[in-house]
Amino acid sequence: MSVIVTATTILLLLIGVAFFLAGSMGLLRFPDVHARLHALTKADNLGLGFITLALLPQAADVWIASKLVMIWLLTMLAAATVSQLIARSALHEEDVKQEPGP
Amino acid sequence: MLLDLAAPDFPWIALSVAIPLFAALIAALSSALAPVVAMIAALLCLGAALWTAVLVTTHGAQEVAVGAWPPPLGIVLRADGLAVAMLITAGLVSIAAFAFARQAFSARTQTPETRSAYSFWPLGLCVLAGVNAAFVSNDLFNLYVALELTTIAAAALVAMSGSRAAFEAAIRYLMFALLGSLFYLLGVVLTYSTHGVLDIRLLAISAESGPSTIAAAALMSAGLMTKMALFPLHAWLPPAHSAAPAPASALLSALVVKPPFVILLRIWFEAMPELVTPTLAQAFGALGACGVLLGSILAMRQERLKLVVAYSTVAQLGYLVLVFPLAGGGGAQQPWAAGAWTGAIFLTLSHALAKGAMFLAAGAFVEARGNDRLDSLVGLAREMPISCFAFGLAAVSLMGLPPSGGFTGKYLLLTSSFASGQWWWGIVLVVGGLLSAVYLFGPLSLMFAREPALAVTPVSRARQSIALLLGLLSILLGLFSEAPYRLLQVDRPGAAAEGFT
Amino acid sequence: MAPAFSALTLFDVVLCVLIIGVALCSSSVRDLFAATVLLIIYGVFVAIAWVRLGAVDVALAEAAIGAGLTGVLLIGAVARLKITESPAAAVSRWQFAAKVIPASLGLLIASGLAYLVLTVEWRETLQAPVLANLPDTGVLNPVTAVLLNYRAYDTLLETSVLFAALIASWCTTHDDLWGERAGLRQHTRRAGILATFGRFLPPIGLIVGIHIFWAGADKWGGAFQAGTIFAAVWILAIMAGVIDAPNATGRSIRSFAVAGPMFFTFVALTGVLAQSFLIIPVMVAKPLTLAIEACLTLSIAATLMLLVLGAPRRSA
Amino acid sequence: MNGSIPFALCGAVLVGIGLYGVMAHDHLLRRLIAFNVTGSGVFLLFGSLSALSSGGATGAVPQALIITGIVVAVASTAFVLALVVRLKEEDVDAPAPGAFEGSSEHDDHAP
Repeated sequence: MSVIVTATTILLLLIGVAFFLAGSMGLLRFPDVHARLHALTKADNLGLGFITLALLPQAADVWIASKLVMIWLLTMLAAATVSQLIARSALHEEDVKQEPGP
Repeated sequence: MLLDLAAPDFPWIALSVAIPLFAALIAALSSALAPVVAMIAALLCLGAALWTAVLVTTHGAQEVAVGAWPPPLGIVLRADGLAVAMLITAGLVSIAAFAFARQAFSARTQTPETRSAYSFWPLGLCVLAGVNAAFVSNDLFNLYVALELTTIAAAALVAMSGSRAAFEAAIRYLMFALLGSLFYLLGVVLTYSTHGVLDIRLLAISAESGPSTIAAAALMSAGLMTKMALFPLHAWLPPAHSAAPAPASALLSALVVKPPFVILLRIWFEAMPELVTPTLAQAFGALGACGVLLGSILAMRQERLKLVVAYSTVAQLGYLVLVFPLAGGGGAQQPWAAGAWTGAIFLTLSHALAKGAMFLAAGAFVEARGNDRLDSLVGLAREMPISCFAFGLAAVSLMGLPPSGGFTGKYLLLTSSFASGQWWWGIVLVVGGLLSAVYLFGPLSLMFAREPALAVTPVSRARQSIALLLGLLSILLGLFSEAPYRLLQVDRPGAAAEGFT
Repeated sequence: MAPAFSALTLFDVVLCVLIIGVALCSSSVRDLFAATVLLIIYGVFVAIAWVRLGAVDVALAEAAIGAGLTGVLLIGAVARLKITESPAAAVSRWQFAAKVIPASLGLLIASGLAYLVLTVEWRETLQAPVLANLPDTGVLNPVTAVLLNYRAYDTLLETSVLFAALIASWCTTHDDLWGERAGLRQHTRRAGILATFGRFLPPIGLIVGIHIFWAGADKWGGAFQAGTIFAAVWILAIMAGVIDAPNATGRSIRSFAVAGPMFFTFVALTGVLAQSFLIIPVMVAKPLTLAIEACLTLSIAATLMLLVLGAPRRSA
Repeated sequence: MNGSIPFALCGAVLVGIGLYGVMAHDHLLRRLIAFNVTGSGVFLLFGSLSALSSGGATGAVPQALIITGIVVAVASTAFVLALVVRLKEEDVDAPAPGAFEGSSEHDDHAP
């Protein structure tokens, strides 16, 4: 039983880490802010989701498990808001840059 | 439960920290009450300190275990002769500074409330609380927090005038002070990790001198030397102390640079006397001598009075560390070593009083003439005799002329330097005295010149006499040196009499 | 005991290398904004190191204050200075010395400390008395016991340092702006994403903060960590336009900032009734400690919020 | 090997890096960043030495002292930043070349 649980955890962790890795690669390689944001938020939310899932079977009780889920939800909310703000400020900056020329 | 104020174990020394702290908080709430509250707090501090002096001379050193937890778990506040003498000085100088500041920083005369009238009082009271906390605390980490409280409030006082130069001086001061704090903190960390205690007295018992103890002592000393502006780490002091408004300058130059020196004394003479080698003591002395000479020479070349006075602080602080070679040598200088230790503290006290007087007098000159350029002091003695006389009295003490407190201090140091065969430190003392006569004679001769004074905005006699009182006190310290001398002997560390071994 | 070299040790070593690497990058990268962001990442890594050292209270403090708050303060300053690049260093003949002397001093101190770490026998003797006297303190978290009982005097002075820093930073206000609202005026669209976030998050933040405050007595957390979270919520609500920024002349904001240290000092002064100072009587230890912590949390939150907003300034 | 030795060594290295930065950088914000790195290096050293000697977790007293230290450090940082921002605003009002680099005219680290 515990072997299966541990194996599940490890598998889910690996998937989560893979998403993080992909997101980080995107952050480094993609050309502009919007593409980078796209890579980052998608991959991070999924990555963190998988890691949360992986940790759920390890949680001692339902209380801790629900706290883990709460953390995931909060992070998603914050990430969504922040990426919105970053995108908007990037758009604004592009506007400013275009006016006086390169 | 009745308060037994007369009981010898009543925690008076804790009050000398708690009262100004509480007053600072009230002053931050209501700027209308602030000047009164500050004055009451400073008077209470002086009263508590004087009463503690009585207790200390009759019953010996006073201790308060905060929260009734004895060390090493808790923090002990301790009043020996040195601490009480510093508390009294802090009380006197802050009363004078607050009295002088009432006019410039009173919320009553300025409606609506202004930035400086609001912030001066909480910051000044935080400085008083911080230095008092540093004088009485016996715990190395607690001293760190007390020093930080003092530093932040002091740096804000430097920036108070709101000029560009003031902000630059404050940033510069903070950069040095924060670096000093890091070194000191690192030393405290090594001390705790080596000995498992932070209490200075317990440390003296448990300290065996391993490499980590030596490193800790070196780091703490480096940090404290930065904070007391000892050569070559003095560059921050003159711009900072001269940029502040006069009452703040008085607090800064008279009080804020003193706790690091007192802690330095406690670390080397009380906690780790066995660490000092003759070479190290001489090296401390050499830094002090460089500070005396460089500070004096730079003071001569200044054209603004407040800068002259500020550079003189660099020079005067240099004398203090001569205590290490003079009191801390081997057995040969034994009978004289205690005199050197007491002499250095006499210099500390008289410098505080004299420098407070000088900066307040300089403040009066600035108000009268609108600037502090030396050439605008011409003939001022006829218009402002009180301030000029105050400046003169303070100068007498700084030069170390009899019968001032500065003379008593220098005399004790000189005696021990020649008696112990270390004549070179005696030469430094004499040359330093001559140089201070030169750089103080400049402004004094201008003030007392026979030429007519330039246009003067009148400054009230009462406010001018504040500086005069401080100047008089620095002279009286020498005339009646018997009682303070006896006070300083209470619980004097053994190393101060027997030398470092 | 654990085996000599376990996977956890590997993790620790990798973590340490990462910490040092990020610190080096933060110190050497040219872009000032990048340096600031790297400092925040550094703070998060250091917080993980604290968890590994079994110091969860410090980890919380480091994450909330060391990484979060310091980072926000620095980013705010970088934004206000509107500079990202370090100015090109002036060429001087001292330039070489100005790098070599600090480098050799840094190297000397780092290697000296490393030598001491490996050779000296270190001592920690206070843990036993801390635990032995814990029942008298009314709390179960030994760190809280040290902060609010054994060494409460340190904490009293520390809150005074925060208070002094607040007045000090108010002291940098332009004279003609004294009495204006703190910081820059916020321009937020009422239905914008930030406003929504600012409405949604504060209740959650308050719950988390109260939890950390309450848990601090018995497990991990305490006034400083909780105060930081409340400050963050407060700032967010101001940024989102939910509430107005306070002004330094306001009576209520001054009372908030002063309440904690004032109550603490008052409690300390009542100790003179027992011929001592800052006594927390055993009978009322728990409620009194909680009351002090509650007031401190409020004041810490207000002070940190005001420090982040900074002095009032003209809109550009 | 004790588990906290890497952290102690890490703290020592951080102190070195930070002190270099505090003394070598011209820009005040960079110095402040370096100041914070040094501070946390000192704390990390402190905590790991305590953990090292007790053979387990960091003791309660060092933890409390470190938390105090962190708060003091952030208070100082906030104040210096307020001063730096204000000084920059003075420059905007009346620009002075090179005035912003805290130590350009005064050589305050190489005596």
